[in-house]
Amino acid sequence: MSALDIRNVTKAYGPTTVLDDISLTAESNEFIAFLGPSGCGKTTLLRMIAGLETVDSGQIHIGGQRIDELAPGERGVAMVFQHYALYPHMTIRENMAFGLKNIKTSKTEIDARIGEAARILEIEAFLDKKPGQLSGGQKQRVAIGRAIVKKPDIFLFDEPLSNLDAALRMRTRLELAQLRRRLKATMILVTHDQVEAMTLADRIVVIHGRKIQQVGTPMEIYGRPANRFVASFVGSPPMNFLPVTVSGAKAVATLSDGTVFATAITNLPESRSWELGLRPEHVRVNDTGVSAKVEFVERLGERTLIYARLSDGTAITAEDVGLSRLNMGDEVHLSIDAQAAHLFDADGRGYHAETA
Amino acid sequence: MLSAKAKTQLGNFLFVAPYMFVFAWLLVWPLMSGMGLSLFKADLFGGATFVGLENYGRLLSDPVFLQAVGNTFLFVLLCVPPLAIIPLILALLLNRSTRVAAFFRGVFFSSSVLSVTIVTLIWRMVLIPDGGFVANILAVFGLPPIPFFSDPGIVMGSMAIITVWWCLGLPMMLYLSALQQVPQDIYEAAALDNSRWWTTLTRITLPSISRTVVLVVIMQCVLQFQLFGQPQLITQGGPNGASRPIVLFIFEVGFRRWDIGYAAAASQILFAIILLVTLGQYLLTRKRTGDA
Amino acid sequence: MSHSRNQKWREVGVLISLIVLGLIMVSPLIWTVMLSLKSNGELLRSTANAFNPPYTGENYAAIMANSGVFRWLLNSAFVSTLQTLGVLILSSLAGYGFARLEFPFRNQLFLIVLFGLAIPEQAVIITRHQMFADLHLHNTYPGLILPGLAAPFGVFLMTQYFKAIPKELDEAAMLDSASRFKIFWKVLLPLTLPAQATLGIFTFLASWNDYWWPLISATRADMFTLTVGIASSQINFAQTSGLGYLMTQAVFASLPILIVYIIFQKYIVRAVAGAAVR
Amino acid sequence: MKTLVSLLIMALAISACSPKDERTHVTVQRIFGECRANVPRDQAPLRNPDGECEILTGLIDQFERENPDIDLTVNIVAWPGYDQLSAQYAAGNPPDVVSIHMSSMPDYQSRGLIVPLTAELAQVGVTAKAFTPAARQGVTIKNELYGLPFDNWTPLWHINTGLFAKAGLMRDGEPILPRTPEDLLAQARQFKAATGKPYFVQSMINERAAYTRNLYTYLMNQKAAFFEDPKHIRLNTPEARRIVALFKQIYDESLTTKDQDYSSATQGFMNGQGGVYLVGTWMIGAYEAEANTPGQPLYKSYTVKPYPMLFGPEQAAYVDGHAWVVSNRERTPTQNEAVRRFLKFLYDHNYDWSRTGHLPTVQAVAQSPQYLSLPHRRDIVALSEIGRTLPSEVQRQFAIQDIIGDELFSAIAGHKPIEQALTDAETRTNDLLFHLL
Repeated sequence: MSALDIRNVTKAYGPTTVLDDISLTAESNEFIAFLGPSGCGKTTLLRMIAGLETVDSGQIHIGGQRIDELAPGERGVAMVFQHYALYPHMTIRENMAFGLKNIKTSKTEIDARIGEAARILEIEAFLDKKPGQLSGGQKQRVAIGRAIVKKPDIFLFDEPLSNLDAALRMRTRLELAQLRRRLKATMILVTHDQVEAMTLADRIVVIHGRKIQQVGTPMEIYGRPANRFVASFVGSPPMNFLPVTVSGAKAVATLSDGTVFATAITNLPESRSWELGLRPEHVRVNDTGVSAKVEFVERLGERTLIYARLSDGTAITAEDVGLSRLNMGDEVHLSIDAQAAHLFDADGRGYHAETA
Repeated sequence: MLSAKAKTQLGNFLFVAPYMFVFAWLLVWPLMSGMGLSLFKADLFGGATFVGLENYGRLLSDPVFLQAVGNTFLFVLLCVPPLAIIPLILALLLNRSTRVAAFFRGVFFSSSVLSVTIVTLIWRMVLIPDGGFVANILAVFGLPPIPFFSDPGIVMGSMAIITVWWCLGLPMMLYLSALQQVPQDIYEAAALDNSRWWTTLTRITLPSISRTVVLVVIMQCVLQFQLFGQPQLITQGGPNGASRPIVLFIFEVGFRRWDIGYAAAASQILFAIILLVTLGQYLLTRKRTGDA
Repeated sequence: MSHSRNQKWREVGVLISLIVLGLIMVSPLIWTVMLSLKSNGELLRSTANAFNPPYTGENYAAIMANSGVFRWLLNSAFVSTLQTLGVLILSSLAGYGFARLEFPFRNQLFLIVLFGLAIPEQAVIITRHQMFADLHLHNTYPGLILPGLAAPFGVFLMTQYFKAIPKELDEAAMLDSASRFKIFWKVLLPLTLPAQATLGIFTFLASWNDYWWPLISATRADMFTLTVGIASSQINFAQTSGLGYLMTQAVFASLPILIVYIIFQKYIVRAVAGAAVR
Repeated sequence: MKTLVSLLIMALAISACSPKDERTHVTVQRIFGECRANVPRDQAPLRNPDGECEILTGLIDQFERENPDIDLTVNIVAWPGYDQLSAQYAAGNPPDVVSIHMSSMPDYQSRGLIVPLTAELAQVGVTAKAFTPAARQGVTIKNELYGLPFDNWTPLWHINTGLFAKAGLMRDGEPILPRTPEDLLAQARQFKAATGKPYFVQSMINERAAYTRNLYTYLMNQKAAFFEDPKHIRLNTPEARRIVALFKQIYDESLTTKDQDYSSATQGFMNGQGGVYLVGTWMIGAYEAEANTPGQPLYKSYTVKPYPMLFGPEQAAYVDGHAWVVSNRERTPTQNEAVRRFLKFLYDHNYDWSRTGHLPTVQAVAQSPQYLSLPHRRDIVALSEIGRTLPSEVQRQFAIQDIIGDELFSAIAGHKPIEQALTDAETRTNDLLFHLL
């Protein structure tokens, strides 16, 4: 029995369909991340699980029970909101107790749960303060605490880190990961930040254009993107796409300038056109290889990113060592790791080399 | 049996239902029956005959009514600009958190707590040319008294002065609250750019509170079109009708002449004017500010 | 250096202009108070000596001797308080409904309420008077209290204010198993306190100062409100000696509300300033 | 907050329920103000004993004392009280007995809102013949008495005889009054030259009634029939133009005060700011008191006269008056009996009321030595014989007075030509009367 089972869910706002026939399951204790660009419907999906949006058609089950017709409070879920949504006029303690009081939990039980959550999150010191007196990070912990005390079957996080500054975000991310190990509950995280998704999730659900694009472990998503969208969305800097012609069973790709690569990809179907997908780490500056002109150099310390243009005008991003001496305008040669290349057909579908 | 959704919506409606009931019962229904009444020749003490649009025809050829319409527009023109500008100046002067500012905020708001009967009582004594406060002051400088209430060319101005004095508290408060919303860093940026206070005012402060300015203007228009108590209690609309606004006309026709069908017709015209003017302003400002 | 000197001069200028404007603002009020403390006989001859003694309390004694005045004070307080409570309750409920809940014709209904802002009181007063006569509501407290409850301004203000509260709070409360009413009552309503204060103050002021409706609805002396009652005791033509007494009436009728205002001034100003937009 | 509300509710509950009693309840509504402070119950007034409010308060106290079986609920309303009265009639809950002006009676009578009283008054021995001609005319509509006349009042010339003497306008202790418009102007100029003060004190600001009353009186002086029938007025006539031209001339030459409203004119005359104040009977008491107070500007310098006739020899005067009317509403026989007793009581005390300066309405009082020995009454008592109200079928006399006053001020102050103003007044009045229901 899966912890969460979403079956053929569709949602439209008036004439605009935002989610079309979505199905998804999550196992108990699994950490799932909904990843996608803003406006892709990932938040809507989360809110449908929470009961904050209605389901037009399809069903949602939690722990085997159908919940899409239940009130939000009856679904056994807890949510951490993007802007925390703490009740400003209540103390932190009252904030955390509010939901429990509403379902008539006993006073001693409430105190016990709040005490425990406060200890875990190290917020005991300001239980009697009001949210307005707290910093952003502290509010974040309280928001999580308010979810924890409810002992939900599923935790829902709506972009919980987007309001924090970079340093705090990193720390909170770590804490979230630790918390996750401690709580042993199913968690769903909505994010547009791939790092967050990659570092926290067991599985990532990439959503775009009303549909789930791919469901997989972080490494599957990165290494074997199901389609051109996933390939381009995940990974930073994004994957290079080069128009190629393809021939042979073990596909041989040819660039417009005639350079030929032998990939490790087999069993390709027919397609009108092909694109070669190359992550920048697989395009390296070298003495030989495809020649290109450097347009911009981004020095990151441990490595250097080279934004260059091939002779036919195609933009390409390559990697060089941290101490690269290249400058704008330099002519370089790029060596390409064809074994790591991906191919995408005219419909954007991805084909990858069999991995060992 | 209602569906769950219908039940929820019915429950939702219950929140607005009490007000909607009172609104429909005490405002819409009287307005509607007033519209109906305007088609009758009707007496305050019963008896009505249907006359169609005759009352409206009568109004459009009634010089007293037309004069009242003119007076009302004149009053709004005299009164709304100062009520938009003076409170703004006060708010700009008082937009600081010192004790002095708090004291003066209280001073300028104090007139707003008085009722119209008292405001008129006070101002009649202030402006009356014989022994009034202003006349006493003018006398000190050897100046003749000003006929505030007896010169048809001045009387509406006098009404406007009284009204501005009485009503400037609320707009001032609205402006103050708007000014407090303007982020301080904009001012700091402007100061760094060596912006002069005038530039700061016109390029930064005013644009930041433009929505409040619009709100104040529309609110004051709606309010001041309903001018009634001041002339009713001071001049009874004189001299020669120069201070009779539409509402006073309605009141006289309805309660003094008991011609309530005719009064109802005039009420509808006033309602239409207020509606058109406010809607017009709203649309105009919306277009200009690009639906901010 | 020259910059800070400029600053200082500007401060002085602001202060001086405030004092001048403030004097213009309050001088009619002060003058009225002074006149109310003058004997009628003296005012008969001249009003020019309002700022010089002697002063007397005889006009206040005369008002206090009026048997009806405390009854009227009580009536005004009762009517204004209940009307204010009524407006706060109705406007808050409706404001929450319009801002947050879904039901058929919601936007159309709200638009109609907005149109209501343009309905002049005098346009409905006659038909409403007839309606209340049929219902035998004249000379009753409901008859005095009810009309004020229909004013759309409160609904408009509260709707705007509820809309400004982040919707996440409602949603958090929903997930906390709170009912619609509980969300309204426990979560959102406490956050609208500044708006409640503003609306409350303005409703109370308007109700306390209302003249025309009480004049034609409460026509029995024991149902008069303070404004109507005091106006009724105005001694007319034969009495030339009434100026000080008139001014005393003005002061007396505004005194309760001025006292309330002075006590709560700080809070009122803050509430009003905090409410309009947030 | 909660406790405050409950306290209020309790307080109201306590004050609302009074012990049950067997008395007959009658509601009386009146104007004239509230002056309980001056008139402690069942005592003589502490001051201003001849004031309207003081006399009436004392009379009603006396009635209740003498009639312990009747409980009068007295409603005091602001002058003139018609907004409230109309509202009460519209609400179907009017007072039983109410004081109104004779000039307003046709309005209420035409709607059947007040009841005829001929038979009722006859039951307590009061007949129309008992009243003065002016009073009788004022309350009679279609040969029925519709009210108990309480007084007649009319504008008079209140004269500062001290200033008149200074201007050489006194002869044998009596003021010299003009007989023609030219006389008036000449004397006024003489007065101004001698005293430096305007001849007339007039309420000019926010004033309508005074102009209209002047016009009515001098139209009557010229025997002009300006109401040919109750629905039509004729104002753009040579007679009317003559009158307005005169007052305009006075205004143009500053022979009158110009900047005063009613209360400042009233004060101004008291302070000796002019020779003649054109105002009603109700001021006699107050000015007479000044005339008897040493050190006051009017000390021994006050007299009052009917309007001198400028356009013909025959004395005429426009009058109005206060009357008590009885509302057409359900009453028990005992209540009707109580109403009759109250009216009879007021009739019996007509002399007391005439101390205010108003003309008595009871013939016997007008002829009584007691009345005639009051100051100045011999000079004005004739007006209760010859004074005339407007024809008793003319409705909306208050509104008409406002319209005419409005236009007359425009003409006098020069905002409009005289002809134009009179035509406008005529048109507006006839339009008003035409649209009566």
